[in-house]
Amino acid sequence: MEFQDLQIMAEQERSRRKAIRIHCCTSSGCQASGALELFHQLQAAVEAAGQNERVDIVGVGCMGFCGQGPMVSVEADGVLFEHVRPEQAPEIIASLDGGPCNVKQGDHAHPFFSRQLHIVRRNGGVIDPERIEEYIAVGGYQALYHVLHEMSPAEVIDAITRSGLRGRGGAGYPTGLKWATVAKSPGERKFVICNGDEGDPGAFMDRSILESDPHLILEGMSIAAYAVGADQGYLYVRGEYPLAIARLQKAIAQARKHDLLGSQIFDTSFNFRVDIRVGAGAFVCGEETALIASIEGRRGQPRPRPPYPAEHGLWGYPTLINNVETFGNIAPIITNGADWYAGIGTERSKGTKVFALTGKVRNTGLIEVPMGMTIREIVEELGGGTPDGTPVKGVQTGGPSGGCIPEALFDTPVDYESLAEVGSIMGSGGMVVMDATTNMVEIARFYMEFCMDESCGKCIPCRTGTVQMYRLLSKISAGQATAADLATLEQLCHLLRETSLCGLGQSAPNPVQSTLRYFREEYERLLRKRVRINLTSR
Amino acid sequence: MAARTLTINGTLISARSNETVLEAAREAGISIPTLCHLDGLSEVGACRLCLVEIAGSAKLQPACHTTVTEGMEVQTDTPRLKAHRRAIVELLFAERNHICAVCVASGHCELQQLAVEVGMSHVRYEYLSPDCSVDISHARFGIDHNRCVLCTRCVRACDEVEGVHTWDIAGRGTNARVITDLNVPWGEATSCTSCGKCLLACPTGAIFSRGSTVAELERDASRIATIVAARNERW
Amino acid sequence: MKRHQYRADALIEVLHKAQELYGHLTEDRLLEIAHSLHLPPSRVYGVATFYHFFSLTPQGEHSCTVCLGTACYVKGAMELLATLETESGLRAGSTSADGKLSLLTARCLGACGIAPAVIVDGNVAGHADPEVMRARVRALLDED
Amino acid sequence: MNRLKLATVWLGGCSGCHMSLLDLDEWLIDLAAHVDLVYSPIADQKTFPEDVDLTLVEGAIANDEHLELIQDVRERSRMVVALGDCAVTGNVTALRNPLGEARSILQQVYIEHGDPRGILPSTPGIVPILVDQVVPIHMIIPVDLFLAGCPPSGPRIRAVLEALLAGTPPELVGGFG
Repeated sequence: MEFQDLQIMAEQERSRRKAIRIHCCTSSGCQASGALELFHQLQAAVEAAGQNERVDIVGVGCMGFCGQGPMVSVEADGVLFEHVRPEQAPEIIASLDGGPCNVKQGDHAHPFFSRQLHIVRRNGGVIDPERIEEYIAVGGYQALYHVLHEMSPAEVIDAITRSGLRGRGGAGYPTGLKWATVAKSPGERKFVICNGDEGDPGAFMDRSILESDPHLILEGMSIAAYAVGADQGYLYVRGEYPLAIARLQKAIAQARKHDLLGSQIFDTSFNFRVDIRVGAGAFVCGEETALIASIEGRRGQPRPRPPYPAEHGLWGYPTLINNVETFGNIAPIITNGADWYAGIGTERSKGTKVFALTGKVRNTGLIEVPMGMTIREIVEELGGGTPDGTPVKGVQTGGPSGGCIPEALFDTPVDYESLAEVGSIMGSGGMVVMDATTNMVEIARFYMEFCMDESCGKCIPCRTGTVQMYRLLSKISAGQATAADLATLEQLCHLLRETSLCGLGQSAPNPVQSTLRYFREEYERLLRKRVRINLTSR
Repeated sequence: MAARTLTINGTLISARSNETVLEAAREAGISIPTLCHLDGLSEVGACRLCLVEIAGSAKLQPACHTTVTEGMEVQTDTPRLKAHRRAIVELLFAERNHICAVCVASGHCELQQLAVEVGMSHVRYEYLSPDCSVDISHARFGIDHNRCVLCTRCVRACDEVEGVHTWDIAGRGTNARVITDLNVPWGEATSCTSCGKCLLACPTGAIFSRGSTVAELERDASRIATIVAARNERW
Repeated sequence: MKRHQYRADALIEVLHKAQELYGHLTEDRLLEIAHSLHLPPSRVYGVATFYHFFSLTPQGEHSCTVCLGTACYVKGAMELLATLETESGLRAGSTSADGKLSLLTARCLGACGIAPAVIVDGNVAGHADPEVMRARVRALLDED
Repeated sequence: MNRLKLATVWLGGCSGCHMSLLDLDEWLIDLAAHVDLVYSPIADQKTFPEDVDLTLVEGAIANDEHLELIQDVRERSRMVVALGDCAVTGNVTALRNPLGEARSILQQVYIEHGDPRGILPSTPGIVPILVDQVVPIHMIIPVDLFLAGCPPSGPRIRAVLEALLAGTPPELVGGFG
């Protein structure tokens, strides 16, 4: 494949397009709301109306507004339909020629859409993720070509470094620095791993990206492999995401067929293979050493770092691990330049971040916003506040490793440092809104139960400390605990944070500590003076 | 082998460049509590008892898994570390049914000794009192899960020294437990060579030789290191 | 297994495949996998029980999985689960005695936009209503 | 010099700790010179008195009587010492905990394994009601000192008492079992 071939493919794809293109979201969220049936009905309606020559129905990736699914959009005039029922398909087709249409229409000018900035999700809801031609038609794989033919690995790393991109998996480690470490680590072989083990409950950014634009991730991984000198990649995807896995398999097969993966890519000496590894239900595998153990076919238990995977990773070789969203930023950075990317966001957090906005909020779904937007803007403007007008109480970011940010601090901008300052983390991007009716002790208990169940059991503080903390939270919640119990809980928070082997245990206290910090009275209200003991019930 | 100079608790000591902080400390006569570490076996860094403070590092580091560096300043016994160690030992005592009074290893038990070492006067946490089984299907040995601390020393001794990998861990979190072969009774585990290395490696009374009664079980865990050393030197 | 060239690191892939083919992992099958991949049986068992996806007991003919991710939790997934537990007489994670139905929970299906979500026999239902789900579960249990 | 008011309490335990105390033989006579034993299973006193200086508690909390008594002990003692492993950890008394809550234990003991099959003891006011889970005493009340051992040896008990009599903090070495 040559650059010209790419352009020819893109041109062919564009020229075979029909006058009207109707996008029907076929991502997991909308599929659950009946999108597949709708898709078929739309096709049938086009057929019935004799519009085959003029109208194309395209199954596309996620448009983001999952709560309003299934979503349908008409490309040319930008009309957006929400909550579309299959039987409404003929109405939509008729409306193309001015027919009456009572299908609920969405508003592109709504802040939910207008305040977003799409970099990683630019193709979501626009292209058919199951056809590589569509990705190529929007300029796909040109960044890879450019990198292989016009940039040295060092130049690629330099570009990523200058862009200011930081890891989107949670901790925000500078991506360029990570790549540079892997590149300079000596090793006969090197590996690139894409961490798609999106385990945070309440987060589905990675699922959506993988379902909507799998080639974007493959291209990002390929560029990374070239930069660090790897020839093999692994895409580790949660088993809970069958659609993402199926689309990735398809994407890999297509890329191989077009020699965009495999040997001598773009007629260079660069070889890169990608294999999928399907997770089997273990949150801890999001931790990079546990993920490596899992790819090696072992129990997903972390090991102490250092040595870091960048030096000693998969089968002992230098290994680059980035998450899905991080890889999603790579091709756009190469295409538009590091300076362009560095111009977006805040001083220390560059670019955009994808969030899954869920919970007690009117507009649930996936959003991509520039770093630095405030939580208030996200929750109130994009999210539209709570559905029934109940006051918002707080928002949990970062899932079980994150914290709860109270409404009073909603003017905090979303960037790595600011979120850490208020006791939470960026995390992978889950943002669960809680309203006044949400019981914060219960929320802390919910997350602790999660951590307890997901603890791998290797290190003592996490394995049994989470059990003790869960019991204490249950006791408090049931009104059976004393002030001494609360003190013990706080000591355990401290212990787990400082002594646990991996991030799971170290961050498990976050939800407890942040709710204690901002909603302490909810705990204290539940305390009793005297110890209570259960006697035999007769 | 190049030498490294470092300080542990303010005392200047020298160590070989590939040594761990734990090894360097022990050679200098400085004791750091350990549980999952056993000379001769690979390190897993799981018990977190040997965590030390290293100047310049915000995080505590496991001495067993941290290589010495030139000029390193290590603290092994600060109030913070002591408090953490005590809490970890208490968590272990609360996790399963460690009843010293009726244990074959009482008086010869590393966990019991650790409790003394870290100054555990009582356990502040709720005893979880799980219902654990005892397996005495093996002709010579038994395993009492009530006393297991999941240090995986038996797993590693069996895998790395005996080379048969009869033991492993099943399940996860606090439900994890050691198993033999496909979770069969130990006596039916055909891969077991009855070599007894797991018995030597076990820090508590979890793995015991049948026939020993309360406080009778004595064994020498350092024999694992002796076997490994002998093998390395011979070949 | 052949496809993975009997490589030890393919263990998880092989377990996935075996479970997909047979519904659950029996001890015989685990032993067979151990022999083929030249792995100690204890290691195979250890891996199979570490990951929650793998089941060593047969699953029901039908399955109903309630998502307990945060978004679903905030939107009443616990009440939903309680309703289904009462209706089916099953505790979450168990299968009815006649093998008809398994009532399960999931950590997060990533379908947070349509919370609360339930999967019935592989089909995701969003904005799940307790009464509707109760009727569906009843129908599955009563089916001949 | 004021004589110290000493009490010893026997909760859910085997009385071995008291035996160990009695093993101090002639030293007990020395002790008697300094203390008044105001309450003890080996003294004839029905209710726990007020204003006790030092109370040694043997045994874990296993029933409602223990629960009540330990509250009195705490309210009326300046210093409470958990004496022996049962008081400190639950120990053998707590061996029933893994078997389930109290009712299930009674069922197993009196009905399933009873020979001949008996009935569940239920004589309110006479037979104490079991707590569901046996707990060490510090789970109910604040404890000032923990003296582990099953039982703690006579000399260890003596060392602690001597230190306390002398008004110095006792050094607690050695441990459980």
